[in-house]
Amino acid sequence: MVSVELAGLKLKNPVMTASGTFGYGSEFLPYTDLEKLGAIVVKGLSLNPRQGNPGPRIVETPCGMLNAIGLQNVGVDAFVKEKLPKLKGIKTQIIANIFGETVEDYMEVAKRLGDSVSAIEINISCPNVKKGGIVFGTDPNEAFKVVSAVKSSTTLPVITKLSPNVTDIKVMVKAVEEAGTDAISLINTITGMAIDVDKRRPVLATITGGLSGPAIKPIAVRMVWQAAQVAKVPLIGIGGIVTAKDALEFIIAGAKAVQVGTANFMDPDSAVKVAEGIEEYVRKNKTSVKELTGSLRV
Amino acid sequence: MVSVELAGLKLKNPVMTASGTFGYGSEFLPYTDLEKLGAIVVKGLSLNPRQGNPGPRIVETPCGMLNAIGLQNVGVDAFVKEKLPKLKGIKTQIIANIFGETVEDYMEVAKRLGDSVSAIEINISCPNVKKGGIVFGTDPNEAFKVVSAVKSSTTLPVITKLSPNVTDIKVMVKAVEEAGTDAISLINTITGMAIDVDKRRPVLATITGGLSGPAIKPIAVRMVWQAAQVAKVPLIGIGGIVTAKDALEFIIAGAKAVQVGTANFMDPDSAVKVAEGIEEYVRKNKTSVKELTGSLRV
Amino acid sequence: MQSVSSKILYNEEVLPRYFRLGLQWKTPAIVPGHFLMVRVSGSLDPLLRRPFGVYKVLGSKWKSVFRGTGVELLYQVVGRGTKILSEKRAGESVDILGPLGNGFPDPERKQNPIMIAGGMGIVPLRLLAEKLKRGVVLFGARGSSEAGIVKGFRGLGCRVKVATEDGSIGRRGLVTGLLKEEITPDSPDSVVYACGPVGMLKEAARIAQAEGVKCHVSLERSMACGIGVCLGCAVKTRAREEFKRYKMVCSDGPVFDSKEIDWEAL
Amino acid sequence: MQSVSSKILYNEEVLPRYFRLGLQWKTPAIVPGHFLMVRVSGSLDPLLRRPFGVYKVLGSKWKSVFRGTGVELLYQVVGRGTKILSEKRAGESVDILGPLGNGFPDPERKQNPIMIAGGMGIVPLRLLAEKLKRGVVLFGARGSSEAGIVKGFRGLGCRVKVATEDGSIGRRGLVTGLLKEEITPDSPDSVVYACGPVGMLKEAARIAQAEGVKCHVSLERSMACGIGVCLGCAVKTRAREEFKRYKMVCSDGPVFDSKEIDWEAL
Ligand SMILES: Cc1cc2nc3c(=O)[nH]c(=O)nc-3n(C[C@H](O)[C@H](O)[C@H](O)COP(=O)(O)OP(=O)(O)OC[C@H]3O[C@@H](n4cnc5c(N)ncnc54)[C@H](O)[C@@H]3O)c2cc1C
Ligand SMILES: Cc1cc2nc3c(=O)[nH]c(=O)nc-3n(C[C@H](O)[C@H](O)[C@H](O)COP(=O)(O)OP(=O)(O)OC[C@H]3O[C@@H](n4cnc5c(N)ncnc54)[C@H](O)[C@@H]3O)c2cc1C
Ligand SMILES: Cc1cc2nc3c(=O)[nH]c(=O)nc-3n(C[C@H](O)[C@H](O)[C@H](O)COP(=O)(O)O)c2cc1C
Ligand SMILES: Cc1cc2nc3c(=O)[nH]c(=O)nc-3n(C[C@H](O)[C@H](O)[C@H](O)COP(=O)(O)O)c2cc1C
Ligand code: FES
Ligand code: FES
Repeated sequence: MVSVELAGLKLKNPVMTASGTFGYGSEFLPYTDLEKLGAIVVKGLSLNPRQGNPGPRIVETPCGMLNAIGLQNVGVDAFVKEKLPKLKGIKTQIIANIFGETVEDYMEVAKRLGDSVSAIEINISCPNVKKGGIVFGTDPNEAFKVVSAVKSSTTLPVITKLSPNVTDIKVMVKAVEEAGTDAISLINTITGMAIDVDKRRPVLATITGGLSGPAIKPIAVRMVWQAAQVAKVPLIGIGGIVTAKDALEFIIAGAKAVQVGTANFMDPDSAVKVAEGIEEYVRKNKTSVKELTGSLRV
Repeated sequence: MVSVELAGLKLKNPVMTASGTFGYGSEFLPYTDLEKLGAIVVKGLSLNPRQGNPGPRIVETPCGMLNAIGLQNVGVDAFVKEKLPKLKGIKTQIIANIFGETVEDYMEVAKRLGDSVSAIEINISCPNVKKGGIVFGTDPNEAFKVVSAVKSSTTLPVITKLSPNVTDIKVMVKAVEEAGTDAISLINTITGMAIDVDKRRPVLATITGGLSGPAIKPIAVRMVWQAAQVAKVPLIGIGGIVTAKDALEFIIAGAKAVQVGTANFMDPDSAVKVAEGIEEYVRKNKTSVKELTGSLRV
Repeated sequence: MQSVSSKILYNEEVLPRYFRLGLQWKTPAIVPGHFLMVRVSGSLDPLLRRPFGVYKVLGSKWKSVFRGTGVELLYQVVGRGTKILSEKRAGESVDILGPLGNGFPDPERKQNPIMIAGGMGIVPLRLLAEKLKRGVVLFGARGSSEAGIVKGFRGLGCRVKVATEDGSIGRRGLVTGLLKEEITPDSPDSVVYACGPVGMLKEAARIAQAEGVKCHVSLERSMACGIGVCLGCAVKTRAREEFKRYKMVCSDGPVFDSKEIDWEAL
Repeated sequence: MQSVSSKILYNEEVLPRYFRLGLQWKTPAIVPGHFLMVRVSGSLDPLLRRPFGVYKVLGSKWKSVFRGTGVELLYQVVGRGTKILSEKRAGESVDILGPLGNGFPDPERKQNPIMIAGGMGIVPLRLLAEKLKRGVVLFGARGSSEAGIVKGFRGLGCRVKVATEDGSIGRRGLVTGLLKEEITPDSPDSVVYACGPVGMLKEAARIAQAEGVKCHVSLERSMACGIGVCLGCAVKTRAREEFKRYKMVCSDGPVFDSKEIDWEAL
């Protein structure tokens, strides 16, 4: 039994694709079987289209990569009109990842999505322009505001995606739960930096970027486990998942579902392979994802 | 020119070994030439000897490792009496890394060191037992107290080693500077976790451990760069350094010196190779470590 | 079009640090300019695939597309990934994903194709020359040994001219000098195909545009996915609408009309 | 004693997933029980070296130490590191650090050495048998194919007895059953050398201690440094002073007196 129910969503298996690593979903049609996925989380959407950052936007690091895409996207309206129809008829859940620079931005994006998708994932790792650029996701009060606002703007299930760049993830978990989030996904990328020694310049045009990939897995598993100690809503584990075993670490630590991110770049069929591997494990061990969730014996 | 002066210490080159990865120094005599190092930072010392944690204490992770040694050490007195004499006559600086569970512990260890070493590095990544286990290094007020106390207990230069498990490293930099630290080293390990999927148990006996190695380099470089934006005292960069190029990233980001940690396990001659590589780079590029420090063009 | 494990037929050092890599692969339709994303090892480090152009399609002649039993890549060892690749031996396998990207558009019937390459930029242009069987290949090499790469090109049915920086073979100087001579106001209607270092592409584009000649450039950017989803390989274009300004080298390119590119930003 | 790059002489699969790896190396003095830390690749992943015992010293006879022109390791492919190692071929190189640790102490002149091994635990005991040229080797194998490992041992001058779990060859059951028969109250003064899975070591230690016979066990723990500085390979002992309780398998061991170990904690 690999199907899970999460915040009212029925997923055929616990494996989703992570936002920003799977485009708008349809790009993967030639490469993998989308129907074998629990859900697809699409690229972060903003109110207006965004051009993103200048290049270089990515750099490889030991067992990981830094990215500074700058949240380039077509905007919520174009997504609903042009991108979403391409997934029509495909039997999996579609989750929209949204972000903004003000609380109002977030609300408006949520409204415009209407019920075109199955759920909304709020990316709170964005600088709050009104608050002088402090990131929504590192201040529990600001996080509370965003999540409450989005909740009041949609009837869809709301997942809040936490930033790992905090001293105590449990404080953030409590804040967004109080704001009414239906589920929590974690972690987003960790802020990092790479320097081109010969040029004495940052490799990325934006100086710092977000670290993802296997390198961050131990940190992500730790944060999911810490979150699980206090969370009442379901958790979705993210960070460096490449294999089914990686995913199972998160599930055993307390996640009801997982997202596969950077691994999609290593192999566009990664997420499906993770889903198949979990199914095999569950079958062999005569267990279920439900039973495995939070089964860590400490 | 690779020699640097740091907090009153003259180092023949900017390369030190990181605490806990180089024993008490003498263990490396058969493997490397200690006199080619800028300084040796020895295993963390406490007031009384400590037995450390049960095993397993280490586990490999993608491009990194987790450790939960539990700060096993012979205690400050045995260090001064038995370990330090083994390094007698070796021409390099010896720095003692110290820790405690109370402010008083830290003070007493510093006192007992007297002037037996060249400098003291304070590890503030330890739980404060009097403060209910909250880690000294994640609370600027507690960090301030420890550093002030150590400063008042020694005439040696004091380096404060920061924990990366915080939302804003700049706050910590300011706090320990205010407390009078002569230099700042960063980063210590990042809290992480690994799970044995088949046993459904944490791999480490202590559940979580500290992540080190190349995996964390982008995070460490970012933190050194952020610290450099506000720091007035010299910085020592640590985290995932394996090659001279890695070390130069930290130096260009703003570090006056670096420490090589986990790489000592990959090759006991690593730190010397890093030092030699920096020397070669400096010679080829007709520059100096001083000139390179903080030379990042953003 | 999934990621496939492909057997290495040969992996030979043809010049110091230059390797020909033959891969067994029942290829889908390939056109010149297509590239592959190659996973150089099963390890998590290096993590990402590496992009390489298709140099030859094995067991295939041009017939509206190439469709063969394998491909040959030509690559230079420049860093960790290519180093690891160079240590692979015949019989081992590597994972490949492709063919990816958009190839070079055809010249018009009466147009004279001028193919200009610097260094490894020769890779997609060799396949283009094999397809077009006419025109001229201008190759900028560092020295006579690198220039040797184009020795076999004459059999492809095109002219070949070489420039080397040290003048050890062919014309002394930059390959763009040769381009200037090929596109003169009284030469026949031309179209330029260019691949190589940014400086060369910029200059080739400038020369072509100054003469009112169309120029197709194949660009390189660091890539993570190769299929247009990570948005990592962005290149700035002159698109009027701001949010359409960044195009992806992997999926919108790697071949672009030189006029489209914002050369200042490159 | 620095880390050295050592050429692979051979790397053969002698049984499914079991490899003999010959390394060219002008060895320092080696005694049975010593191990090496091997870096299986130049990549950062896997990051750490892997520990392996010395199975044979090539080009050397026992003469108070072994000192040869190479070593042979015998290893089983169990995970990523050993997988990568198994793909190396003759002529390639690996980095090795060693010899490390403390070997087995000598038996007294009149003592009968009983060497008991399970699985890969046979590695250090083969070298010990070659040195002692007497006594008995008891080998617990999973089946007849694994049992084949000790075929050549008789030439070493010791007796060899095998137990397999499935009884396909030798005694059916656990190898510790054989140990019980060898140490009887009326058998000559014995000393036990044991290496293998924890369960086996525990039982061997129990049997030996019950008969008042000394038992030397060689332990395995995950290692990072191999030289006693990371304090990662700790094993709990019965040391009276609390802060001396954890000893390092790499530098205090890997060979310990069985009485020293806190078997409950293992
Ligand atoms: C569409 C395309 C086609 C290419 N075709 C060829 C070819 O046919 N032959 C050939 O030799 N090279 C080709 N390259 C360049 C080749 O991809 C790089 O040389 C290679 O990725 C370097 O990898 P590395 O690990 O050895 O170097 P490293 O410097 O260690 O790589 C570090 C990172 O930088 C990236 N990188 C480094 N140089 C380049 C570059 N020039 N372009 C893009 N990314 C780079 C790598 O992919 C990697 O992510 C092509 C590049 C692109 C984008
Ligand atoms: C002193 C000593 C001598 C050894 N001698 C031999 C030998 O002669 N032949 C042989 O086949 N094996 C021997 N081993 C075990 C061998 O080191 C492991 O099988 C090997 O490290 C597994 O690596 P891996 O990457 O394939 O496995 P993985 O499971 O992928 O390794 C993951 C991590 O666990 C560690 N690890 C896994 N299993 C063991 C183990 N049993 N002991 C210690 N660490 C382990 C690895 O070193 C690595 O850090 C010895 C171990 C020790 C401590
Ligand atoms: C290129 C790239 C783009 C990303 N874009 C987004 C995004 O738009 N919104 C978001 O919430 N997370 C984004 N992320 C973060 C991932 O969804 C994920 O949280 C993170 O990469 C960690 O998972 P991984 O290690 O499996 O990649 C992006 C990550 C990468 C690598
Ligand atoms: C096994 C181990 C033990 C360590 N012990 C200490 C210690 O006693 N005191 C301390 O301040 N840091 C300790 N550290 C942290 C290192 O000094 C260093 O800050 C960290 O490992 C990051 O550097 P690296 O990636 O180069 O290893 C230890 C690290 C490791 C891996
Ligand atoms: S490489 Fe990912 S979008 Fe081009
Ligand atoms: S492996 Fe480091 S102390 Fe034993």
